[in-house]
Amino acid sequence: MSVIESKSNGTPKVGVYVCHCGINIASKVDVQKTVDFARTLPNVTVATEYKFMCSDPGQEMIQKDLRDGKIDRVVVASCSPLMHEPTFRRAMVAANANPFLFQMANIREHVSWVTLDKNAATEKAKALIAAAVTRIVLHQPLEKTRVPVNSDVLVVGGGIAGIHAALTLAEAGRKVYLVEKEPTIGGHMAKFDKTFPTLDCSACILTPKMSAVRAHPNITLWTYSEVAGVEGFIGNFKVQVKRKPRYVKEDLCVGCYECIEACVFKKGIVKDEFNVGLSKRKPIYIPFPQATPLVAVIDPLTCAQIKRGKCKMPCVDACERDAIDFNQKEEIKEIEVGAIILATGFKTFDAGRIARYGYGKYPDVYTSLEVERMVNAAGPTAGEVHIRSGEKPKTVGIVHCVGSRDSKTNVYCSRVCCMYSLKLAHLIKERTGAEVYNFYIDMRTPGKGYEEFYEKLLKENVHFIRGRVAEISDWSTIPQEEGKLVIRVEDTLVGAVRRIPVDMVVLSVGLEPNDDVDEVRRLFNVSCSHEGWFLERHPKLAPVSTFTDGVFLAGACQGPKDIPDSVAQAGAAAAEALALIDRGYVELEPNTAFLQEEFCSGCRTCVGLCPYSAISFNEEKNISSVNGALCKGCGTCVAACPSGALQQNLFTDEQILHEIEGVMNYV
Amino acid sequence: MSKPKVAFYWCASCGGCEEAVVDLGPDILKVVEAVDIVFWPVALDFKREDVENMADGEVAVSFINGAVRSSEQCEMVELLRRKSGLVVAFGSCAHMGGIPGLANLFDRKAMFDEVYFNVPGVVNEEKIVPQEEYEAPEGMVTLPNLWNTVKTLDQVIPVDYYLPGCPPPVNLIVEAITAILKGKLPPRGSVLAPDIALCDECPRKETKPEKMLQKEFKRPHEVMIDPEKCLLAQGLLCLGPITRKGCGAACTKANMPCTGCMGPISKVVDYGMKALSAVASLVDSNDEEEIERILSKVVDPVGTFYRYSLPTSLLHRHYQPATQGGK
Amino acid sequence: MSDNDKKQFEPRIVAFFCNWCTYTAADLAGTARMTYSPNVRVIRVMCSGRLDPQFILKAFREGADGVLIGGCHPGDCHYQEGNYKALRRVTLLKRFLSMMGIEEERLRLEWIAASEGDKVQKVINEMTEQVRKLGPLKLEPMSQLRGEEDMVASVEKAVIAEGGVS
Amino acid sequence: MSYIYYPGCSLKGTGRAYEESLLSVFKALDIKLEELDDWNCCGATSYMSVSELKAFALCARNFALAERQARDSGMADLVVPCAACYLGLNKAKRYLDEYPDIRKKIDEALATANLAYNDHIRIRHPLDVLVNDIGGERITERVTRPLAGMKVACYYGCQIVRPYADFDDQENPQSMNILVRALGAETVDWPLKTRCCGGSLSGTIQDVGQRLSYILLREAIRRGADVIATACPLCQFNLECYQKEMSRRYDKPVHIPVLYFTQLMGVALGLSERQLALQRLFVPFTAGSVVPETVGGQHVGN
Repeated sequence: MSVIESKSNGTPKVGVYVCHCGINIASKVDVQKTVDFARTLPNVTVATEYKFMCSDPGQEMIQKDLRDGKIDRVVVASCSPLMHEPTFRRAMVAANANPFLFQMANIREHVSWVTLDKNAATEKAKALIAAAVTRIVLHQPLEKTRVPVNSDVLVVGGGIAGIHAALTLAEAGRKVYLVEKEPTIGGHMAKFDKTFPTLDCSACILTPKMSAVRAHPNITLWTYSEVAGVEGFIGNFKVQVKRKPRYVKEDLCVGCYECIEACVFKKGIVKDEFNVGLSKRKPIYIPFPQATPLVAVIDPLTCAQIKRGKCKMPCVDACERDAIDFNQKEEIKEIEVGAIILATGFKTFDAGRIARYGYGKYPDVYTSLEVERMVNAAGPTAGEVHIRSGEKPKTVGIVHCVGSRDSKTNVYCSRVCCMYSLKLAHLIKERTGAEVYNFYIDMRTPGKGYEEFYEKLLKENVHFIRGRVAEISDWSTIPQEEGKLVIRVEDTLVGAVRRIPVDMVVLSVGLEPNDDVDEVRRLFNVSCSHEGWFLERHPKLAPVSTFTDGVFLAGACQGPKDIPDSVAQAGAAAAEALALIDRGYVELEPNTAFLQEEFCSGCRTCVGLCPYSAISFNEEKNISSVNGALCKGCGTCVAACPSGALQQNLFTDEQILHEIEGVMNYV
Repeated sequence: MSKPKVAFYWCASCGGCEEAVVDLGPDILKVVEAVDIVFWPVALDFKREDVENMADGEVAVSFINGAVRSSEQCEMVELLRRKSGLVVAFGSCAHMGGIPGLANLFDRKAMFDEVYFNVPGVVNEEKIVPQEEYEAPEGMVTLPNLWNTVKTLDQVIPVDYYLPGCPPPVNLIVEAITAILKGKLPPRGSVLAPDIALCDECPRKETKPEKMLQKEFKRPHEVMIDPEKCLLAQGLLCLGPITRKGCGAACTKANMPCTGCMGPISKVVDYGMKALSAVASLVDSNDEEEIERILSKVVDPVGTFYRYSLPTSLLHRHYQPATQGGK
Repeated sequence: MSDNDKKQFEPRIVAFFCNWCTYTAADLAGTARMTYSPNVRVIRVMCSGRLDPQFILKAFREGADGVLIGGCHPGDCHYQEGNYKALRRVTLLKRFLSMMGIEEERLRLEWIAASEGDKVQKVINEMTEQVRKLGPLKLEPMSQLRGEEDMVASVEKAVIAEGGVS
Repeated sequence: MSYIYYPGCSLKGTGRAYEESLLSVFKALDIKLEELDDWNCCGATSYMSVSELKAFALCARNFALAERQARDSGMADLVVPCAACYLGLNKAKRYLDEYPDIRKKIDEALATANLAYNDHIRIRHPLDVLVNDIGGERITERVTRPLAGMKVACYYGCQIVRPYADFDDQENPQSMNILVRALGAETVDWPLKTRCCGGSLSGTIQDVGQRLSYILLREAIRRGADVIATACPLCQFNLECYQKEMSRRYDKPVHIPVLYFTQLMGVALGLSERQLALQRLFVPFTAGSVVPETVGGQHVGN
């Protein structure tokens, strides 16, 4: 688009609408001044203000002026375009105007909310308005392109969130691919014995959902698998899934355990991941009795056959269905989906990082997850709580906020620790009758029935000491402390430092993002918070969407959550995905690159730069050519084009150059 | 009717542009037939007074080459502007400042110090530098004032047309003159050359690889240049992609990279910046140090990207806080 | 310059923020009410890779005392590699600027992720102070003739078809 | 390698043994230490609590001098052995870096003395230098009398790693342990390595102060330590000088040598008692008493 064209369609008539946003803007920006200023700008035919431009009456003002022909292009000075640009563009369409003859000046997020001095704010607002006005003069009517949406969905992660999302979508008749990197689905929830505050058995409510997943005709379940590559965009993702070999044919194995019995190793030789190292497993194993799929898996790192290639392979003989297959290879599955739901969950904080709590140094210092397994009837100790010596502990200390609410580790509150600590306190007392001490900073029990549960624990005579534990050591100062673990803590209610000797310490570890969060994030092109939690598009209005359209979030991968919240969010994510699919199409921003062929010399500078291979060389015309469908509109090629022959819709050289003049020249 | 009057003048230039006129060869006779040359210091004995005595607009067209960097040049071009119907900026220097424009990397004092004191071999015990006025026994002698900043012709007077090139290619000169004689002129302000980059007419274009990315930039003296292959693809900083065609790819045909004398095409605002952007974009690395290393082979960004056009850069000249009110 | 003038001088800085990371971070800074100096005016581009060095010089020419470019962290670009392209250009541009006598500190490239509202605040405050220290950048006018119209709309100069009129 | 050395007042007084052993050891390891010309008080001790700004100014002057002395435009590594100086200078640096308003005042103050601080300072503790720049292996190579069989309790005190230091873990520092093990000695597991030694209380409210020191000594002995290694003049003083008195005051008697870690190093590097100022100790320690010369001799032999 050149000036000649842009100016040919008569002198533009620009309408400027400044929003008060209640007092959000008006309290810092002198709205009236900005309006008077806007009137003085070239091509401005209407300049006015309103309390809430995004409200119906606000939009109506714009639409009326458009219909009355007072204006043919619109500048709204209000919040961030990322917030309301779609709103106003829709309003323009409703008034039969082209939605791209619109520009927003961000005078809230970028001005009123971040500026102390009122004059400075007003001046800055003026500058941004001037920029928008000078640029919009060069705007051209544009059309959005529509592309159809593939109706299948990929769910990544088979914890409770992934399971719930998958089932919801499957029930709605959508085809779902559920990908889990462990040999079984179930996630953390499968490890728990009871769930707070109702104390109903975790397995009893989870396992039915797990088998439902297995059984559902619309769900393709790929465990022991990872997403290896993602291409494409909303509605049309191409995904590669890497299926690791489990050396057991999934369709043949019935989970009869015969092979495991038969294994040359008569007892476990490696730390059992599912029991977080409290027990050992064999190279061939089934994570736990309710594993889904109930299929054995062989761990290549420890299996004698795979490692050394020499083993009598009794497992093979033991299997009547010939399910064991040492020749299995890793395979890559290619699938196409319209939407993706990330439910990759969390990891627990590594207690070893806080040396003064002595985890890994003192054998009787446990993490909460280890104790979760211990109290689990199906766990390594069959529900018995005892310390390494084999005795039942007489005194137990539960240390809250380990790795949470601490600037040295994680500043945030992990949200679940208070409640699960209460749960563990109850279970330990129930199983051992021990004196149980909770060391807490604040007791955080917001949630249905949570505070009541806390009350209940108080009545059970569990001790609560308010104060962050300073250290745990075997350093004894008095005979009573000999041979015990001594917890040093300032009891902030008593106002004194106390030393409490215990037999067993439970560290209530917080929740952290998974280690591979960076790879995952890059794979799906979503952003993360500082801590590494996936970033939602808007903390309030788009809590399950990401900045990459078509990719949604569910569960703790977005931030610490308990089971109810994870399930709720999973439902929301599923609904968002359905809304997208049922619309059937997506509209793409037209901010793509285009070539003014008469100015292209065919130098090929651009061709190598496009990350989406949207630019190719047209051999017979002997110049470049842009494939608008592939172009995502980054504008890198435009910046590089030595002839200025390549331009970007909504971001042409001239539009930006004008914007620069506008932002500098009038204020 | 009488033949249209034509004037030639040179400002800060090397004389190459005058040569270019002579290069018209036999055609020059046609020109002389068609027009009446009323002023041409390098070739004919007319004086300033002769021009001053003409009526305003009497000269049909003035071809002015060279950049403007002295009070005298300024007076002369203003005079010619007044007397001429059309003014054509002739050649890179008038068009974009040209090689003299690189003086904008320095200021006058620095140049005087260099020329009159520092250059090895200069003998100047008395520390004499040119004075604008000098009381000689014969009376007051004056010299024009040398500007601190070199300007393009259109930074001093309005220019109607531009004939690009160092010097302008003969065919373009002929086309321009014929166009003027026939009165078939494009809109004012036009550059009288095709509005597309050199690659379009470069014989090496066909040899360009699919992707032009480079791991190393080379300088002509460092390599045996392949006479067929695209020079940029060989890692040589050829500015063909950024530069207006019309020269018939004279340099690249002679196995030399284009240095940009024809200037940018009309879609480009700042030649050097576009050149810089295009070249940097070709760097085939995402590693900060490697990028540094590869680009360090662009030894002289200013001289490379603004060889003929520094005064037209948006920066115009080397920044001088002191003289420019900045702190 | 004297300390006194420093206090007088309010630098004007033009910022080019990429839509996905830095612009979003700036919004976040707003939502979190992190106040910072009002000297920076943000122009939104889809990707720092769109940054044409012409824009940066243009900003200086229009009176900016500094130019700030914000993009996604390396490896995080919404368009995979746009920020690296920006890095390549800025690297060369900085060398060019210093040859032209313009302090490198007047051009700053920062990687700011969508979540780093605090970094927006920090960087903007830092740069404002830095540029304040450097003082105003007053480029010598090109000339009254070569006005803006010519500069931007040199485009308007039409073209004679190849082969010219003959 | 070359560093600028900031002694501070203690190392010229009560902590003289620290300076003497430090210099000998660094010399033996061919690490160049160049004392800061015209250094002044670090501002720590009471000044910091009376007027922080003035204390910062004092530190800043030292920084400016160090940068000047470092000549080469690069960073000046300022080696600060005294724990209190180390903390004080680190704190000042942190405040100058992070608080423009303070920085402005300090810059002005420096300017009046024609000095300037350009952020080209790194505050280094000898432990930091020895472990991170030299490294355990290279030190082991220089050992002529390995401290085989010696059990050492490494005591860091409160000021070195907290709160500003970044060269070691703040809760459970390791650098001195690494160093001591490099000398061939064992380190005892001793959870009190950063616990308070009583500080200046030992001189004011003796019962409180000495009790704190006593707790440390008792536990060290209980865990089988032959000697306590320290890196702070005040800690060394507190732990060593009152042992007789404590033995009278509290239930169990205590008697254990308290050395600067540099003295211990010197012993292993085969330096003489004088070079290491061992004669200045109140609780006597002779290398021989713990490490038979012969062991070293043989070691050197084979």
